[in-house]
Amino acid sequence: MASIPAANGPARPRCPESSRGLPIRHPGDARPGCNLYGGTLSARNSVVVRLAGESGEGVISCGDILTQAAARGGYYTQTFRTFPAEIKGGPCMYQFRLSDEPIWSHGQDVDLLVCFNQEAWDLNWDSLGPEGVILYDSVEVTIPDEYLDRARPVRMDELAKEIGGSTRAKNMVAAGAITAVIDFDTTPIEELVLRRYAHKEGVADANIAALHAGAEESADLKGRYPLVPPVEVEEDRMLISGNQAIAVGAVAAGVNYFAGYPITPASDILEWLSVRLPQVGGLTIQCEDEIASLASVVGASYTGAKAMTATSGPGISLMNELIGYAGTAEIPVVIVDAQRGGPSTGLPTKTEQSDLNQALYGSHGEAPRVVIAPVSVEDCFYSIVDAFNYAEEFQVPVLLLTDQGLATRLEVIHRPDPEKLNIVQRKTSAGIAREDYKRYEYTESGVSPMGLPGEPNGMYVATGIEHDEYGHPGYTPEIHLGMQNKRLGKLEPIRETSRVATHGEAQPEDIAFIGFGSTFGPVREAVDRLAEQGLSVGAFYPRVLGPFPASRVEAFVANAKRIIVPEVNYTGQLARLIKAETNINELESVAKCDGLPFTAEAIIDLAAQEVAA
Amino acid sequence: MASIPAANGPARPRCPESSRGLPIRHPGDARPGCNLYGGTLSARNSVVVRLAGESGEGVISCGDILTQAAARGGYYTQTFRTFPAEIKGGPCMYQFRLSDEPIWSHGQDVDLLVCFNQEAWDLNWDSLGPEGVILYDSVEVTIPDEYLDRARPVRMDELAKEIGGSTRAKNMVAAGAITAVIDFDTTPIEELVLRRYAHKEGVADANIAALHAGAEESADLKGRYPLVPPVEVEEDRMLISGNQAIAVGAVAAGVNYFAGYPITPASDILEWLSVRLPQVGGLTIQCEDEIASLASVVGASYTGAKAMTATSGPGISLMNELIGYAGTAEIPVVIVDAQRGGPSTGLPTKTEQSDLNQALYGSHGEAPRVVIAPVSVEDCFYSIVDAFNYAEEFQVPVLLLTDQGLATRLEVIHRPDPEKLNIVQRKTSAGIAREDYKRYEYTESGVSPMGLPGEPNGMYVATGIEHDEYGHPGYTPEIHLGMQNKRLGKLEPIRETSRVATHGEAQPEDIAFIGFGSTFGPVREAVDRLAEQGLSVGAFYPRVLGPFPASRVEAFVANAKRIIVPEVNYTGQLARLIKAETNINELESVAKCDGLPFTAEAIIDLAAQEVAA
Amino acid sequence: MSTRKPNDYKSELKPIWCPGCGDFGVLASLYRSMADMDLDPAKTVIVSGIGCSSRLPHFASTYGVHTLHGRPLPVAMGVKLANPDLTVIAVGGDGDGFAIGAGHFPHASRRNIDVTYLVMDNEIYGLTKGQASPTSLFEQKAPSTPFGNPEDPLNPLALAIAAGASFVARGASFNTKALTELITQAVEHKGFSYIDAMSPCTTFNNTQESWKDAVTDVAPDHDPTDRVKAFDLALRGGFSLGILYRQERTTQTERYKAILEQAKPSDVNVMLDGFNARKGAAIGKPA
Amino acid sequence: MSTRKPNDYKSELKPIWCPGCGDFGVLASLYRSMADMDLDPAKTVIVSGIGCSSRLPHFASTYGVHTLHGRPLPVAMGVKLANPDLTVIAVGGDGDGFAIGAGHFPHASRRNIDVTYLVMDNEIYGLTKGQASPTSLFEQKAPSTPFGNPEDPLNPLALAIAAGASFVARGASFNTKALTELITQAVEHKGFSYIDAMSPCTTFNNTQESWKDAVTDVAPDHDPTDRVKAFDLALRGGFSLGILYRQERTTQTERYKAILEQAKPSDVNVMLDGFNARKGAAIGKPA
Ligand SMILES: Cc1ncc(C[n+]2csc(CCOP(=O)(O)OP(=O)(O)O)c2C)c(N)n1
Ligand SMILES: Cc1ncc(C[n+]2csc(CCOP(=O)(O)OP(=O)(O)O)c2C)c(N)n1
Ligand code: SF4
Ligand code: SF4
Ligand SMILES: [Mg+2]
Ligand SMILES: [Mg+2]
Repeated sequence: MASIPAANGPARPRCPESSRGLPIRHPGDARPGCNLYGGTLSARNSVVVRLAGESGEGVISCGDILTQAAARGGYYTQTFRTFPAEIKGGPCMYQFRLSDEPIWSHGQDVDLLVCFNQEAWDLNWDSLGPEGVILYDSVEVTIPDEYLDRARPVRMDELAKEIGGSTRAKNMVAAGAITAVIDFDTTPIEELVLRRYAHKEGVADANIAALHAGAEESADLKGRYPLVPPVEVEEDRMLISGNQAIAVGAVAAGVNYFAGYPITPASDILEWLSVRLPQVGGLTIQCEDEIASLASVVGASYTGAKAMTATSGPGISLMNELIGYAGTAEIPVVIVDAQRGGPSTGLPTKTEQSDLNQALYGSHGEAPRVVIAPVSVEDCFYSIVDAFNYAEEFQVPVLLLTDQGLATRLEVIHRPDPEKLNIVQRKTSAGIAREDYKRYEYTESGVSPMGLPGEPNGMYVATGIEHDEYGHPGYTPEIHLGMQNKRLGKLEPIRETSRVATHGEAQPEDIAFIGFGSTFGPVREAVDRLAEQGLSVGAFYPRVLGPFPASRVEAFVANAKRIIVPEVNYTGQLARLIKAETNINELESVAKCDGLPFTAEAIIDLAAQEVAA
Repeated sequence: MASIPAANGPARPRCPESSRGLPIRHPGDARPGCNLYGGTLSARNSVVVRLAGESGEGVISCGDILTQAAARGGYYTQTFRTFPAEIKGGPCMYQFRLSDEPIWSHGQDVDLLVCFNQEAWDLNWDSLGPEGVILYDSVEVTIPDEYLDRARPVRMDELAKEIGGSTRAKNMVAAGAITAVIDFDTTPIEELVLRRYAHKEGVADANIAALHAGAEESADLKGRYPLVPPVEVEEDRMLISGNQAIAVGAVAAGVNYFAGYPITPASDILEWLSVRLPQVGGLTIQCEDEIASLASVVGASYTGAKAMTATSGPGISLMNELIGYAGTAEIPVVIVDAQRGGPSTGLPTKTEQSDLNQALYGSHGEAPRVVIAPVSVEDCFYSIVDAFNYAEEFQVPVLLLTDQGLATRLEVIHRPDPEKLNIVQRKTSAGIAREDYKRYEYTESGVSPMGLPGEPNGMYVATGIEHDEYGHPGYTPEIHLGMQNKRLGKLEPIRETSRVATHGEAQPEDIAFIGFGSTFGPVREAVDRLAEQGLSVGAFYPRVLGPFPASRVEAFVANAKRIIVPEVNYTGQLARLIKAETNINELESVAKCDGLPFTAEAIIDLAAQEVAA
Repeated sequence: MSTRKPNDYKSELKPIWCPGCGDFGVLASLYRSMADMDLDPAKTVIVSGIGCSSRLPHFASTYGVHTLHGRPLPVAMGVKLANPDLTVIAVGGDGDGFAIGAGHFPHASRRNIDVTYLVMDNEIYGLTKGQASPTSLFEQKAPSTPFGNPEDPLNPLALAIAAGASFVARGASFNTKALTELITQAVEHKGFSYIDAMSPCTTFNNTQESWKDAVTDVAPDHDPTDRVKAFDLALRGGFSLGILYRQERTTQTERYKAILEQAKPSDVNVMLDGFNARKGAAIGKPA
Repeated sequence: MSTRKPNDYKSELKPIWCPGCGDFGVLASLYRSMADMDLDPAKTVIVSGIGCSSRLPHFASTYGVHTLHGRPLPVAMGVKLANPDLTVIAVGGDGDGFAIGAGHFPHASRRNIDVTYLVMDNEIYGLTKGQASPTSLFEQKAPSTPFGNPEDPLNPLALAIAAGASFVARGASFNTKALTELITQAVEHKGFSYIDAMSPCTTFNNTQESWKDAVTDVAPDHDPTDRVKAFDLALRGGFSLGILYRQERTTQTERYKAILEQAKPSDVNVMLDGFNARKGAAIGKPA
């Protein structure tokens, strides 16, 4: 019996309901309560704050500034944001979790919910944790009676207007109110505000006044939800998003050329590199579309440049033909896919891991490529370095898969040391005599030295037509089989040598989690908590999905009673890949298709209940 | 242990050699001989003729005319051609097999090899069967001594020049020589020549003179290789290629709109329909590229037209984004992929089955589609009808995969009866009240009535953005999961109801063959011959690969000792698909990557020797 | 006389554009023009790509196709060819039409497809938050051109004239009366009509005031049938509003109709008979 | 003085074109022009798409990139931007450049990429056996236009002028001396130079004789710096050989060089420091 229950969904479409593993709650469901006004809770080492409002109300910048201030104050942070695909209007949400210790996910049960408007309450009330409390705009929001003992109205609109003449600074009033509740020093926030509005006189002052007014407003709640203060705060901490880690990592890897076309949620990389790349002598160019972007990257790489592009699903769909070309002509290129909800235009600002199949199998025929999925923001940095290294070493296109959640979330990480990176350079024709040079020579490794323009002995014609060792067109069975052996065979060593993220038992006996990409954080947390319950649990995250490390996955699950494969998509793509590539036949595929990342709690729930077929 | 040995090729690239299952022979290898001059062989009911020469020498048209004459004379035929990707020059080959009984493959051992030039001999001598004989140009070709007793020089060049003043009619001299050897009446050839050159006075005469001269030239060999004459010849036989069967089948299915961009080997469909579609009130248009082609097909279908396009791999790579759009907006489209050797520009005139993965998984996100692979020329006709039916019934893109071999080969089939076809029409909004109409309504079947412009109550906006039942943009978890359930769930019934081609035992005990597409012919022949050897053998060819008929495949192999999955590609795509989708874990993947179709003999060889891992 | 009112063309969805966005003015002009022409909503199809402007079909109560980024024109062509009775209006942004969609524009023009193409040109990518577009100014600073845009802008009107569009005009969102009139003329024109509608993005490229100052009307003595003069006018600085070029030429729809008339009627049975093995199909390409 | 001979640029592969194909003449002109300019083969990159004409790089002993159908221009741009020391020549067919590649041509033109683009225009799809191309004549019969081509041809020269190409010329394969000279001028021109090389397909669209009769030279008094006049000339019937338009304008290469000079040098360590959590990165978009 096949054992991928989520496979292609149920036999008949059903009415929408929440995704597997995430219970649906309805207003009025009884919930374990707590009292906002009844004495102080004990200090905790992690707090989850969620801000919710309308796009345009400053929810995102409020979250960003609090996160930055927290990082500045020495906390570890994880954030998660969701906003509409439109420029103005529509619900938007920013969740951040702070802790004095490293944390791996943004948390499920919200401790402090801040509602800018009524819709914010309606959409987010059910995220409240058992001890969760609420701040809400005194004018815009009405809270049901049963929640009143843990809710506090804040005159966000009112105070903002009083201070600045408009509701602009509403978000700063909210920020102030929050700092009081979690007992958080406002100084770093003030510094950030001053820096941000350095050029706009008056604006900074108004914002700081709003901040103080907000803090005043909930001064009586001060320390109601205290956070353990951070103890040891290393100097090397950075606050950075996944997209930024990729961009700066690319610079560390030596990128010379970036071409791209704007698309959510990948545009950050284009924009950041358009400022930075010229500073290190490289070029960033915005092209007329994704096809031209990758085409020009191919051209740049042909000359020896380290070249890359970044896009999201729709862009990858357009790039397929050129991915096959780069693979066939053996030209190194790096392509970042910041996945978003699909299919088609889909959900541009929601997260999903649904481009794995396309990354592995897109492009007609059988074109070589390496597919990498970093598991955290920090890993984004190291993975883009890997991506360039694989591209250059194997002369192959490399796809790096992140997702909207990972690409845009801010995380506190430790500063990587660029000096310690191993940077691979391409094998070139330099030093080979003209008469001995064959661009596509059959070699032991399958990799042949690449002629670079300027080098007199390396002249050749790169081509996507089947060709012999010289690059001359040829269609005989011998040439075709020989070249497919070369192009696909050269990647084989990667199966055994690729980096893997693991946590917990190396060969767990109870539960073996296999996943890819951004689900690693919550799974990692879940593994620790399940282990505390006495279970033998482990997680195995291949960073390289193609070529797939089949035998290492097989070894990992050798003793496991259960194999759980969580992923944020509909059809269970990784689960199918595992079945196709390994001897594993029985596994539990947990495919969640709601545009939201997993939480550690949801993973723990999975462990508690066997997934029904 | 994983059991797909061909998977991703060997761990290290190796020097080119012939593909698995096709023995390499070297000149000088001892071969069982026969003597062309030593008495008549007994009449056979199948003969395999191979013509070989240089592109431009008329090899293809010689093959076509002989095939047509044979079909006219009442024989069943199968052909296979290979030619260079260039317009002029390069080796080209035409093989045809004739029989008085239905045949399923083009044959492996050549009975009569006709060499137009020296290279033709050098490239093709090793295809000769044990009793094979040779005709060769008396000037251009030298045959090794050990073959002389079964080879006959023919003054092709010389006679052609004598008759027409140039070597133009060389191929007709060859045709004449062939007719003598296989004891074939020249009348139907003459009729065809007359028809072809009806408008060009003199040319027909010269060709017929050349034909007679050729026949004269080998008159002494008359009947040396006699074919059993056909007995019962039904009136309803047609001679047709895969591309043509698709084109005329599309007309039978009611196609109104075709848009395409030329590409080998799919252009025939565009060209044929550009003549024929206007004759039934439809339109054919050549667009600026494949993206525009599919886009305009989407537009046409939006209005209610039955609309299609046809391309090959590179075109599909470009169409991926629109395939996802059509799936998401639920607009029926039919896309033919006449596969050729890949990846990239690859081998435009060679055959391969390497676009299966891209057909199943191309396009980002998880976009619904149906993937069909017809198993024969006749089946091309019925499969394109299925394709339209699925598209219209389920409002989904349908991909029809053929390959160069199937698309271009000529086969004698029985005339389909268009009256007997079941033609499905789209469910529309006609008769639904405006206030009740929701374009993307959740229904029991998952299919919702489609508003067609002109219908006042059906107005809606088709969109690839995630949307609610009305088609209004919406990104909540409920909407996304609900719509993915709808779009993917509606296709589930197809798993159980799709047509399957089978042959031999329904649940074989010795060998179970699973394959797709054009390998069915040789496998079918092999099954018969293996069954004659006393083995319990069967073949199961799902015509619909996606959604995959998993449980039916599982039932088929339930008792089988061996499962063999032959396919013409490198990575064993179908084998992996079977593993991913079913509970089958042990199978023998036989992936052959040489640009050539399987022969029945190669399949039988496979059965004889277990494939080593 | 028109029986429909502009409001009759409003859908139940409210535009999600930023306050002040030029696209409101374009939409209002379109509503009014449709009412003026009394277009049957059920026989009108608005086709768009992706972008802020491309959301427009959702706000109109007609048939609509919200396609992919850059693809409105070939989709619109398919709609019109398959059902020539429909009025087909393609809309979108400058990025949609002239960056990713640049390959389709010349072909729509030369084919003279019977479609009106209304581009809301804000010289920026609105939806993706303000990057430079193909019509952004040289040296313009934007998130992906922090050193100033190194590229000269395309001139869509000049391009349209060169590619063979048979109606080329410029309008402005802040001049709805004239724009309404232009849209009406464009829709009533036989063949491919292109309107460049200046439509400021108040959030990322607020050109509203400077554009209001810069526009002038096409001189009354301009001869719109002179292709070279139209080209000249398109190249000149300043923004001349009105019809730059107009040509009478058979449309794609008419040409395909002629093909249908030319084709000898047949049916699938006749076609199948063409492959009959006994009768022998033609050599090379049977039937 | 040149030290290299045309034959020095020949590769070991013999062209696979049909006897009489115009592409032979274009290739010969290119060999000769390269020799005239004494181009260093190791610093010359010929980039092509797919088609009969696009096979050209294989026959030249320089660096070459035989790309995909329609993509030579963006690939060529990447080559040139990444290594401005190289001489980059893009070549291809009319289908390659103006059907599937039509979206890249206007952008190469407006960006003034420092590349010469030599299109072997045979007004047909050669490699796929004779279908109509975007430059095929109206009513031309071809395998996919059995009722005659219903589309008006594109005028690549007019399009190039409208899109901002800074060098636009026409040559002919049967006039190798003049074509050689044009190629040399185009390569020596700073910025994007487009040459429409009339190159008959003797197998599927044998226009050789009629073209030979039709060509004339650009009138000596034509002012190639006048864009409107150039456009006018491009539109006129007949085939005028020579330079229609030429403009001095900063090239893409120069503009990107200016950006590099403008940018404040930095390194990855400084960039990483910008994210330091204690120092607090800028709001919204840290660093
Ligand atoms: C294939 C693809 N690439 C990129 C995007 C992202 N994208 C959406 S709209 C847009 C540009 C919008 O600019 P424009 O067309 O001028 O419309 P505006 O928003 O300015 O009205 C881009 C790049 C996409 N949706 N699809
Ligand atoms: C994506 C894609 N679509 C279609 C083709 C098939 N194809 C190859 S060359 C060609 C057109 C050739 O015409 P042109 O560019 O004018 O070159 P010519 O052969 O006339 O020199 C086409 C359609 C392809 N190789 N790739
Ligand atoms: S971002 Fe600009 S174009 Fe988009 S809605 Fe806002 S103002 Fe209009
Ligand atoms: S088909 Fe035409 S373009 Fe191609 S090589 Fe032959 S003559 Fe030249
Ligand atoms: Mg815009
Ligand atoms: Mg051509």
